[in-house]
Amino acid sequence: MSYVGIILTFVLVNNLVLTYLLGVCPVMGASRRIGSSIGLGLATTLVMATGALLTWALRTWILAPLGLLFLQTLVFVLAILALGHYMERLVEAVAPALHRSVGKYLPIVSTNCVVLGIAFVAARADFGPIESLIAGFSGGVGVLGVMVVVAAIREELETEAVPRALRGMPVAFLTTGLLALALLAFDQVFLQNLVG
Amino acid sequence: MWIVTLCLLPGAGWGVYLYGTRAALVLAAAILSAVVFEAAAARLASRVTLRDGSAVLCGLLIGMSLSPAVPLFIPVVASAFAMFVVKWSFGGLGGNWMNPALAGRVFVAFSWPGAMTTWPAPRTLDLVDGLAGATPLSLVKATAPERAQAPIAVLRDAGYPVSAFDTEVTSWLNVNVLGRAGVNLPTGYVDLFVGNVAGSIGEASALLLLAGTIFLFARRIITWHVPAAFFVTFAVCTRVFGGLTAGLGLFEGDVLFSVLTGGFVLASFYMATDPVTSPLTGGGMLIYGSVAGIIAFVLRAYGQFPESVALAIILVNAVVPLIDRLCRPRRFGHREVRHGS
Amino acid sequence: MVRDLTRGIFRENVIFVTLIGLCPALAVTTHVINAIGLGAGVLIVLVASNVSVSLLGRIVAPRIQYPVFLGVSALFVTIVDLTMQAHLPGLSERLGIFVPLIAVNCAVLARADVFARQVVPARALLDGLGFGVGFLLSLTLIALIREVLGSGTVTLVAFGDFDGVFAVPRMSDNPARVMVLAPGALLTVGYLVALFSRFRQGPVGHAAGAEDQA
Amino acid sequence: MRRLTFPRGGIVPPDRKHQTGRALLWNAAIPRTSIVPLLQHSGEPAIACVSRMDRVREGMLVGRAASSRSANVHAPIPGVVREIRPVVLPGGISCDAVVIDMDGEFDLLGKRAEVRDWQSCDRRTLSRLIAEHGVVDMDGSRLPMPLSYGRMDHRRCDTLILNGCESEPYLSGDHRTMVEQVSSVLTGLEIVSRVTRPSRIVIAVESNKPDAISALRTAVRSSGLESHVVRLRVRYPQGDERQLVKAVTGREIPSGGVAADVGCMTLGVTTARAVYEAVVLGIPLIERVVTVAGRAIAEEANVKVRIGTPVGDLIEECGGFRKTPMKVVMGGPMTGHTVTDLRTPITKGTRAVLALTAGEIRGARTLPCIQCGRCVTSCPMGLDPTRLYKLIEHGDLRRAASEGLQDCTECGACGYICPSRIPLVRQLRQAKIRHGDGGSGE
Repeated sequence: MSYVGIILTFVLVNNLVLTYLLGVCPVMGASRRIGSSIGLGLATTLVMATGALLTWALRTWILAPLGLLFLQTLVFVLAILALGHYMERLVEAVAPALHRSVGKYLPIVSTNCVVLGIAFVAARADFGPIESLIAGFSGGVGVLGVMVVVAAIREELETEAVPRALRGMPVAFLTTGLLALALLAFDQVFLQNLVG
Repeated sequence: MWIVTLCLLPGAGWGVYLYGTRAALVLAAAILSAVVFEAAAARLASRVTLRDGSAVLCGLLIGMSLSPAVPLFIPVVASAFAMFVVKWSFGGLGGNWMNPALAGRVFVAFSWPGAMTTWPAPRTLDLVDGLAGATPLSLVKATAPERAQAPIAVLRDAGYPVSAFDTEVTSWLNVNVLGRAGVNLPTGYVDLFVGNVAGSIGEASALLLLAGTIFLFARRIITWHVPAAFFVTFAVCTRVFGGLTAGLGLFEGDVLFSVLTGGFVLASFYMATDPVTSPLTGGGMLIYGSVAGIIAFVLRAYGQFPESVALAIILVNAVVPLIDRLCRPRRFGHREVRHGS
Repeated sequence: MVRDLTRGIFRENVIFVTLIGLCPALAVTTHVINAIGLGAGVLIVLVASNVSVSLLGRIVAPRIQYPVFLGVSALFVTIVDLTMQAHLPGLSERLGIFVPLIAVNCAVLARADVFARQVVPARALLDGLGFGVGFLLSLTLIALIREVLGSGTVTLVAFGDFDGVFAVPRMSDNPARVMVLAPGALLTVGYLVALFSRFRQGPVGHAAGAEDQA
Repeated sequence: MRRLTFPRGGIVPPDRKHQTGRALLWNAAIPRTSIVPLLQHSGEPAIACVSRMDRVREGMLVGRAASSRSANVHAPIPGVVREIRPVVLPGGISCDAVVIDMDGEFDLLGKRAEVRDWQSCDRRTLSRLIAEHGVVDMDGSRLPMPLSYGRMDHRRCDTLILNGCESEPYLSGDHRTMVEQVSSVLTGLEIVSRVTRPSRIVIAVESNKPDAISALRTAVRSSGLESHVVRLRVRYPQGDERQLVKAVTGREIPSGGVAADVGCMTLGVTTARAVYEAVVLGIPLIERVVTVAGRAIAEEANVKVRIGTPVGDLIEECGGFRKTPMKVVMGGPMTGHTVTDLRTPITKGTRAVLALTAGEIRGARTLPCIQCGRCVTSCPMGLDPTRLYKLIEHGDLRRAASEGLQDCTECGACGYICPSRIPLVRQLRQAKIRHGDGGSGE
């Protein structure tokens, strides 16, 4: 698949949140305010891109040569946890301002299924290093986009006469659901027609 | 809302003329069920809302955007989805962020793609039988790009009939109006414009739909921003890139064909302009219309579904809160726009 | 002790009440059998990790507890995953990446972190069982709704000549396909959450804090 | 030439001024009873300096200014103080009022007033005279005059604007005053300019009052006052200080600030005339021009009326009701307040009394907001009224305040334009008061 194809796949066609239904929890949890959703989304993107690259490296250079691919899950989980942890420290040391807005979310997202999910997806598709990086990054952008859009809608909904039982989480699900409905427009056929 | 409904009636009436009682049945099912579901939902929310006319309008729009051949449960499900899920789950009129009629239509389109793309033959103006089984747009989309033909030529080759009315009007136009500008219009467009073609119940006649909009503009129910932006970006994209998918070069797209088919007029004037789901300010509306135009083009050119305009609009509906935020007017006496809190 | 067992099934149901561990609940519930398969997987991992965490809780220094718990759950997930691949290759294929993803399922981690590490193994076991069963039942409910509406069928285990698919009369003629697609999942869960909160008469969405851990 | 106006928002409602805008001003009969509130402006009430059964003369001081935020109040009619009782004024402000029953002789009415040679007075004297005669800003801020221009003291006033916009529908009192009493208005303007010493004087009139414009131009030329008359495009709310300053000078009064912050001062037409009477003729502020209009009024007119006249008496004066009014409004249709008690007195700030029929009031049935955005487009302050309204309904005043609640000038454009007839202004006005800063954020 071409790089453009990968980007389109993970931002639109197979948006991790709206198609694979990964990372629904952070979308629901963080999407009350646009500000926090941007921070969390950027942190997710960062961890996803570097995490996909890191897991590719672990797979190709360590697990495969040693014949330990069956330990993939365990290794990936711990590697990404560590990645999030050390990346937060790095950000805190290098750019404290960035830490307040984005960095503090890094450890939280590092155990998120969307981050691990993209690593597995990339592993199953046998992506190379650049492809993994791009997949991770565009997957993160897709998640970020959904978070921000849902947050903006939810902020408006706060003042609407949403039925009592549906207030809060249920209406967030419905919002995301309708968004997923609209995004069905971008399907595999579309991808094939556009990038072959 | 009642006025919008009124403005749509000529177009809907034309659909009933083309397809007979079957079309009337679909329209009735859609409107009736929309009203019933609205009443039920409003009762649950203990509000009375039927008088604002939004339920009737929503039902009418759903009915108009369906093929007359659909089984009758489809308009009912579409109305139910529109009313309960899209509208009342978000607090009723004004609370919904997605256009209920379009969302209802999209829901059934993805659920029953087969039934939604079955087209009966219309009874055309001079009783030439239309071609059953395809709308002009779906016919053109089905042809392979290697044929490298303009859409109207594809229609001719497929044996899509041209009415005598079209032939006469086109030749009159060519002699008296367009000929002086050195343009020669091929036959076929006039049929598309007046609605001598197959299609969903309400999309056939661009002429009648446009006539209705005069009243909408006169009463200031809609403003020019959304339709204009929608049209301009869609037309420009079509002109520049539209030829590519048909195997033609850049700048060889057929704008006229594109805007006269696929429910473009219905969607851009009556659906995209829905005040609830479009931005608040003129600037916002321009952004909204432009983005919708681009997405509509991309989906029409590369997507699976020829009726891309509906999808484009509900996609852009989702970013309207962001557009509103972006286009918030500068507050008087403040130096800069303050983005939220 | 009994409350340890029952709590997870209804009152603190992970899916509908605390709203964690949602992703698999949404993604795999296109067929009832998938839901049961994943639900069983989670049940096993949850019980195993709860017991282990309860045992380890006292030994491991608090500072590294979280990574250790994560490792433990990933270990059990690996075992479940490999077993499934060996004995139920069809199901394993359909569940795809969602089996390994149990490792970071917030439900598993949350129980370990919030409950299991502070109590004796027996209570941790019951708790794991309760929450696992609650998870399994919730997934099955979601899948039942979605499959009936979206495919008009109920898919269970295949044995012998029977392919395990029951067709629901009338529904299977014109099922609403969207319900088995992603939007259907989100809408179904949305309304079920509302329904649950209505029955419980409690506030919805207090799980915000927990979700940030997600 | 492009007519000046303010840059964004605003509406052009039908003006309904034709009837009263052409008719001559006339004097209302003196009321038998006058109810004189001690607070007729924004600020603090005056302290009563008469007591029950005291005999007062016309123009005698009955309430003494308590502070610089307060203004003197005079007896509009001669007579006996019947009582001092609390009254509720339109807008819900309550204060004490001196009730005077007419009796005795008129000292001012019909007598030839002695003309003071104001040209020889210095600033301080002029300022003192204005304050003593109880002049308040009768059009805009409603603050006592000295305070109104006192803000200029430490800053350089470079532009003094005579506000002849009168952009609100129905109102035409300023219009008639400018036409019929142009020289007193200009003299009043000149006196104020003597006090504030601006570097230029602008007379701003909307272009729908050509007769006023030509009268002013002629008078300016003959009086030699250094000023020029500009025509503004007809647009509401141009008479609002913020919009007027923006239209004339292009400067924007900062949020929470006043005209003085950008070196401007605006002066209403009625106020200018009151300044003239106070300084030149020595007559305290005891009467003003009020537009009496609305379809329910038998004879629409502009009337010079004594302060303290009950609204009911004034309506009787104009032939009473022709039809049953749906509501009676004191002030303009956009910014005024509905009154239920016809004994409510005219005060220094009452620009109009409107008796509106059902046909003149837009339907009361409120529909759900359909997010059409017209209120956003019409708001001259760049606010999002529908969002503020919803935040207030939702109980989130803090958020509403952060989105500009206190910047609202209550001009009423949003409520006027709303197709769902949502009572936006009423809600915002109440929320502003509840939010604590009180009033219009001045």
